[in-house]
Amino acid sequence: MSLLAIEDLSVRYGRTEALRAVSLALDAGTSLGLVGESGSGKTTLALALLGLLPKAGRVTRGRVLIDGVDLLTLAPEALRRRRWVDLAYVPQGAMNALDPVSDLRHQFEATQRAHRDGNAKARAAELFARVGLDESWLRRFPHEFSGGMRQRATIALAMLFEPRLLVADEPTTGLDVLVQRQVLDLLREARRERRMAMLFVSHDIAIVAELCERMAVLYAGELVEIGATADVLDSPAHPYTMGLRRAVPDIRFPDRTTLSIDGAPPSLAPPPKACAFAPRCPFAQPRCHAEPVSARVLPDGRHVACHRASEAAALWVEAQAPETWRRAG
Amino acid sequence: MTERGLLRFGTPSGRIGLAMFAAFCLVALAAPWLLPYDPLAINYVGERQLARLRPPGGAFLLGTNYYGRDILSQILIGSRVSIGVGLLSALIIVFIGTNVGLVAGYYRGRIDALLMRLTDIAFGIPFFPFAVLLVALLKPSIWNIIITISCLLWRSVARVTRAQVLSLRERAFVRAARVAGASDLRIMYVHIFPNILPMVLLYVAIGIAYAVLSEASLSFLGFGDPQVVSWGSMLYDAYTTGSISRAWWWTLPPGLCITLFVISVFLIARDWELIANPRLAT
Amino acid sequence: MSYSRRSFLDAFAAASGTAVAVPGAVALFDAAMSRAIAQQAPTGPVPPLQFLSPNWPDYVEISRLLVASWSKLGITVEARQGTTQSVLGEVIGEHKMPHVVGVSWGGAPDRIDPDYFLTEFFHTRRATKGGLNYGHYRNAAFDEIADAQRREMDPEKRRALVWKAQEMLATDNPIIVFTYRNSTQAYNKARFAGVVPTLGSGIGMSYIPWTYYKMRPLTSRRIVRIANFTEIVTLNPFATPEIFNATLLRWMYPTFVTRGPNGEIEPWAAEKWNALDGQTVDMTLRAGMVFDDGRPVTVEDVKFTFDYMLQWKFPALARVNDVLDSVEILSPREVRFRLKQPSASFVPNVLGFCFVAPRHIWQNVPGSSGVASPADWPNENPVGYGGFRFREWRKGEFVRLETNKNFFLAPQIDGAIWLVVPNIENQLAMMESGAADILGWTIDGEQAKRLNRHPELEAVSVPSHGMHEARFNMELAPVSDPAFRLAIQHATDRKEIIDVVFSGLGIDALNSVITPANKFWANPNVPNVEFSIDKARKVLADAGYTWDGGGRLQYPRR
Amino acid sequence: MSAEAGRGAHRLAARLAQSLLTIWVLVTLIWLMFRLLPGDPTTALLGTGQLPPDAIQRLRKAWALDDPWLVQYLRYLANLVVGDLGLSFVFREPVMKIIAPALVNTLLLMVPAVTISVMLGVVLGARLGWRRGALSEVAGNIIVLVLRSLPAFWIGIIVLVIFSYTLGWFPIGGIRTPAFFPETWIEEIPGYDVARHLVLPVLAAVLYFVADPLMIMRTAMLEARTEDFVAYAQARGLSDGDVMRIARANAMLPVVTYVGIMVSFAFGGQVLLEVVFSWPGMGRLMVNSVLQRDYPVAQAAFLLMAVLVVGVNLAVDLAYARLDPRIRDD
Repeated sequence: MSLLAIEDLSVRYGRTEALRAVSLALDAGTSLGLVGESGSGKTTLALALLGLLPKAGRVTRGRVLIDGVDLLTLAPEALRRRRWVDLAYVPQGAMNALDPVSDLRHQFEATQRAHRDGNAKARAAELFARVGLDESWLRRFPHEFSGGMRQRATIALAMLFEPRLLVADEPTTGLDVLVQRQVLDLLREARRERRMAMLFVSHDIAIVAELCERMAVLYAGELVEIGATADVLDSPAHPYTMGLRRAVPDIRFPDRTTLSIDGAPPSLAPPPKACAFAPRCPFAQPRCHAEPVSARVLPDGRHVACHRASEAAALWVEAQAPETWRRAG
Repeated sequence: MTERGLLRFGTPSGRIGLAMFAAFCLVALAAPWLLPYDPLAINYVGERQLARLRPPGGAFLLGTNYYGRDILSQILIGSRVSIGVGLLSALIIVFIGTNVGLVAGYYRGRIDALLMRLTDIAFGIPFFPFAVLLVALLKPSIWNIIITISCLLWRSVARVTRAQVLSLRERAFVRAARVAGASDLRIMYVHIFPNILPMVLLYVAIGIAYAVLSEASLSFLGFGDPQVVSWGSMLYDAYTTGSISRAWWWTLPPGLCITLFVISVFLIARDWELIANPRLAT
Repeated sequence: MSYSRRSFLDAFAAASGTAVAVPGAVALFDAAMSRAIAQQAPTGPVPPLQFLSPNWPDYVEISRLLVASWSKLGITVEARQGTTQSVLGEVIGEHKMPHVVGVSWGGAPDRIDPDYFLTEFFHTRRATKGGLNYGHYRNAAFDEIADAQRREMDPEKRRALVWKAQEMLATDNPIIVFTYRNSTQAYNKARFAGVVPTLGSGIGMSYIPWTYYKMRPLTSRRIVRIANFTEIVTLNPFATPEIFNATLLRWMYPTFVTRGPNGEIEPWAAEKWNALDGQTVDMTLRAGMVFDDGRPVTVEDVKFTFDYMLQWKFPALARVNDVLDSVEILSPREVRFRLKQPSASFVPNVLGFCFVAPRHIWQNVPGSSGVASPADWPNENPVGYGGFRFREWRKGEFVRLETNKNFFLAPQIDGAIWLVVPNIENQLAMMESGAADILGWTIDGEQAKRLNRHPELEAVSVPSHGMHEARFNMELAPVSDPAFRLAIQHATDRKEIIDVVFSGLGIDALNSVITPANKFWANPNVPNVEFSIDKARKVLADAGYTWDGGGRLQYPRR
Repeated sequence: MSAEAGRGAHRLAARLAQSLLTIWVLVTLIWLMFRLLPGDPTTALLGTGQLPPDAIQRLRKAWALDDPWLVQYLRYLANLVVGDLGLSFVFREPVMKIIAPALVNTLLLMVPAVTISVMLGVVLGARLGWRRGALSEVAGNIIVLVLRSLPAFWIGIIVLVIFSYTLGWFPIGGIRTPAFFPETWIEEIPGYDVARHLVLPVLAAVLYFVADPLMIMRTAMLEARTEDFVAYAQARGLSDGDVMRIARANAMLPVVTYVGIMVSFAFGGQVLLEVVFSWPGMGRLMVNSVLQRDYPVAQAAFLLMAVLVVGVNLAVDLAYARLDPRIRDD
């Protein structure tokens, strides 16, 4: 049984159906990258998983299983006890995630006290060392930390109970490249040492490619493609993934021009009935506009939500040509 | 509750507030024709027996006060002064405050420093003690109360308006207007002012509340105009004749009217606050 | 006058018409009331009558009643109130006065003698700024009689003169006396017995404190708690500007003579006195009186005190400088007072007000105490010789006095505490809850009825010589016309004022400046002015006044 | 001195200078007001009839009321700087001797009242802003609304009538029972009598003061809940109470700044409550001295209130820095 199993998860904000019937699984010790444009629902998925949906958001269907236990139906106290022990979280905006009016040591102690006894100060110092922060910084306040240092602090805090699953929501956004590198190394090292599973949410395919064994692509609240990172990147099966792939410069083909996908994601209030990508898809057929899509399993185990999934390889060749994308829609 | 909806209908509590406020204003306007008795007339029961401190019921719906005057009539006619002073003071407060804020925020530089220094001084003055000083030294009259309230309470409107104008003047539409050759006055009053209107109306409401409370308090201390009946002066009469604890029908109504009227104003103010600061609506 | 919308708007307009311009209590009236000496007879409609009074609750009500009844003569009456300060300042201080000004006077001991109300209120000498004849009633014949009665030592002859003066005032009508409001206090008869009703002081006021000398404690509570409005401002008897402060200090520094319960003069710190002729009075000091520090009270102290007053000319004791020439010691217990001019009121108003100050203390004041005049010396622990001795004074809270058992008339209670309770509501509640035993100020009928409902409390109402009056401005039309003033008298319903404002606890003043309760001096055959609007209108008609179509009063055509 | 401290000191000096300027303008304003308007200290004595006119003139000269205004003003300023507030016209004693006990009484009432109100405001406001949609929120809003709309003196009267006149649990007014002879052991406790007199005025004052801090705290709490660090705290599995306390610590900042403004309004309520409860504080003293045209005392009382308001605002600035580390450094 996999560590994390999300089944048929749907989330609605008022009339907007931000997430529709998303299912994915994550085994212990493995990592899954979650990519998509902003507004694709990737952060909503992470928050729903952690039970941190804002007041306006509601889970309308689906289950989130950790070791087979559905977090959504768990009693608050039971959920609270699992938090940070089973699954920890590195927030996107580390800038104001830390409580501005208390120092780091205090924030460590509060988290330690919430779960079990232990010498929080020593543990904090050890974790700070692991993330390359001097112990003296424990007495300082969040506003005294730089962006990168603050992100490292949150990572250290996430490691407090050696959680089995770490959810990282675009931890490197807003950091300069050098600091990004340090943060990514930290995450990779943390995973390897502790065999910790990781769900890495990002809009940057390059980072996911480097860090995650498997990758899932979200578009307009639907999971369009999920599979091994290598497969998804080398031979994308879903036209949207192809578009993404062509939008990223590839070191192997320096002179290839990057393409952009015309149009914009559809409104999700109410959400489209058929394939959400159809209006922008260069390979769309009448069927795509009419019939809802269900995920098909490819020989290499990938799941693709596309009527023409079987012709993926051919379509990918055609997608290489820039003019294909000009006549789309 | 979307902002547009808010503008047209307001929140349920806002609508209740508006209804109460309208009711009070209507009563105030129609008071002279609603009076069961002459508020200042001494009423008698039977031949020569003074109707002094009679509890509610019978001929006097809300009973009579120490001097045999009908309390319901005094409440009705009193509403004119209390509400009149409230509205008038609030309008003056907001007029001064908004203009000071506009000029200071828009022109900045020396004018801003001068006006803001003036505002700081106004903030340094403890309001009510100063009001007592001014009214006691002048003569007891409603106009002195209005002057006293207005010449101090404009300070908070000025400071908030200035802050908003400072941010608004940097906005694109203001720069566009200036480039289009609009005069300073036009920019201030045609372009900037409408944007701070919700906040200004919020302070009109708060101004009315404070003005009504101040008038009642000053009248209660005996600085009101004795010839004019107001809710505050009714409580002053009750207090100086030592009837507070016995004549509940004389003490409760004026106090309740003041409180209910101020509540209605605060309810309306909350709606304006939501419009001025939508984020609170979550 | 029905409370029509128009009249309210007028009140609103009247109020708004004032203060918006330069602040100034009676500024509006200045314009209208310039004191034109020779005014040619006015014609046309009679202008609105301006009535000014302090914003004391009773006068607010009286003004409302007067506006109602006087308007029935076809005139509009505008009543306006000012703070105590602004009215006293403008009217008494500057003699700036509208048509009519209403003020009330307390029942102080030195106003029982007729000289006070006659001379201070109506003598031409007092028609100058700061004087109490702010109505500017100038009548040489009246001045002559007023001065004569001052000098007349024979009581019978003096009374004839005083009666004559009252008759002149009754015909000239410079003043309307509404009522002599009773002095009413309540006391806890379960705890104390033997209260003494006294003219002007009632049973509880400090003016003439027979109650506090005669009352007997019935329970273990031997210190009486008195709830009073005002508080004292000084413990220095030479500097007491105000009557409550002055009379309370006289509990520690007793005066030479005092007033009995019905106002007759009685010996107090003096055993007896003898007026040889109008200008010399011999007085015998009471034997055995001792200061609180054990030193005997001697004639040397008496002479020292009067010389001290003559030397420093204390404002609060100006009456001594007015009349006293010198003091001479005749024997170890007798002194002789030589007066500048014969004064019938010397005994009641000077010997009834002055006291003995211990020479061994006051002789070195101001001395090194760095105070400009003795009046500024705080006298923090006063050394007196009276029935009560000073214990403690907490400003704004209370003054505590302790009984002096070896005073010749030793009080039976152990002490008295004057509580400062500035609102009537709390005073009544303290009486009902037992926190206070007796009231030190006056209450009115309704409040008395409320306290009488409690079995252990009893309210006693005693006539007083303090009056509620209104003064006419003798130099301002239409009130300068005697006929108009008489009409106003007829249009004043004194009975209603007493019933409504004082709930019956007051004597109808019968238009006399001396209260009928002051039996010896009050002139019984002063013609009373009956309340009748018809009579009032007849008086106006006889004087040539007419009414226009709208019922508005017109001046007589010359 | 490090740059940081230098900058802080400079900012403090500027604030102090501005406060002094404000106070100087107030002093002049009040001084002028008394002179411009009718009546002077001797007026009060006219009515008593004790003082014939010439005696009044002697008094005016003794109190130097006839000196040219400018001389009086400069003399007043000179004395003020030295701390000599002059002699009270009514009590003929140094003003400081009269003001000092009145100030103590005022603070005796105001300090507990303001402290309790702020604490109550923070705790209840936090709870109100935290539990969304609960019935308690609706009730809380109604209570805040009513409390903000009640006139201060009316609260005083109602409290007095209920707890003192009717139930008799507490004394009727004033600050102590004169000649108080403690019988039971409770009454032996020092200050018991004053405490008993203090209960009702403080209760009324808290009812009057608590509304604003409560409302500000609730609004600040509503905003704090949406902050990222609250979600992050929840994510870390902290208990609901711990999370609320974190939000509350951040939401408290606007309430602290409000205390400065609150004190200036507090004096208003204070004047009214002192009159209703016969509390011999500065508020009542000021009203009485204004009525008696006792310039020095009225001016001093008002000046002291203004200085206290300015002082508290300064203290609030400093406290704010200590509470919010972000401010402490700049």
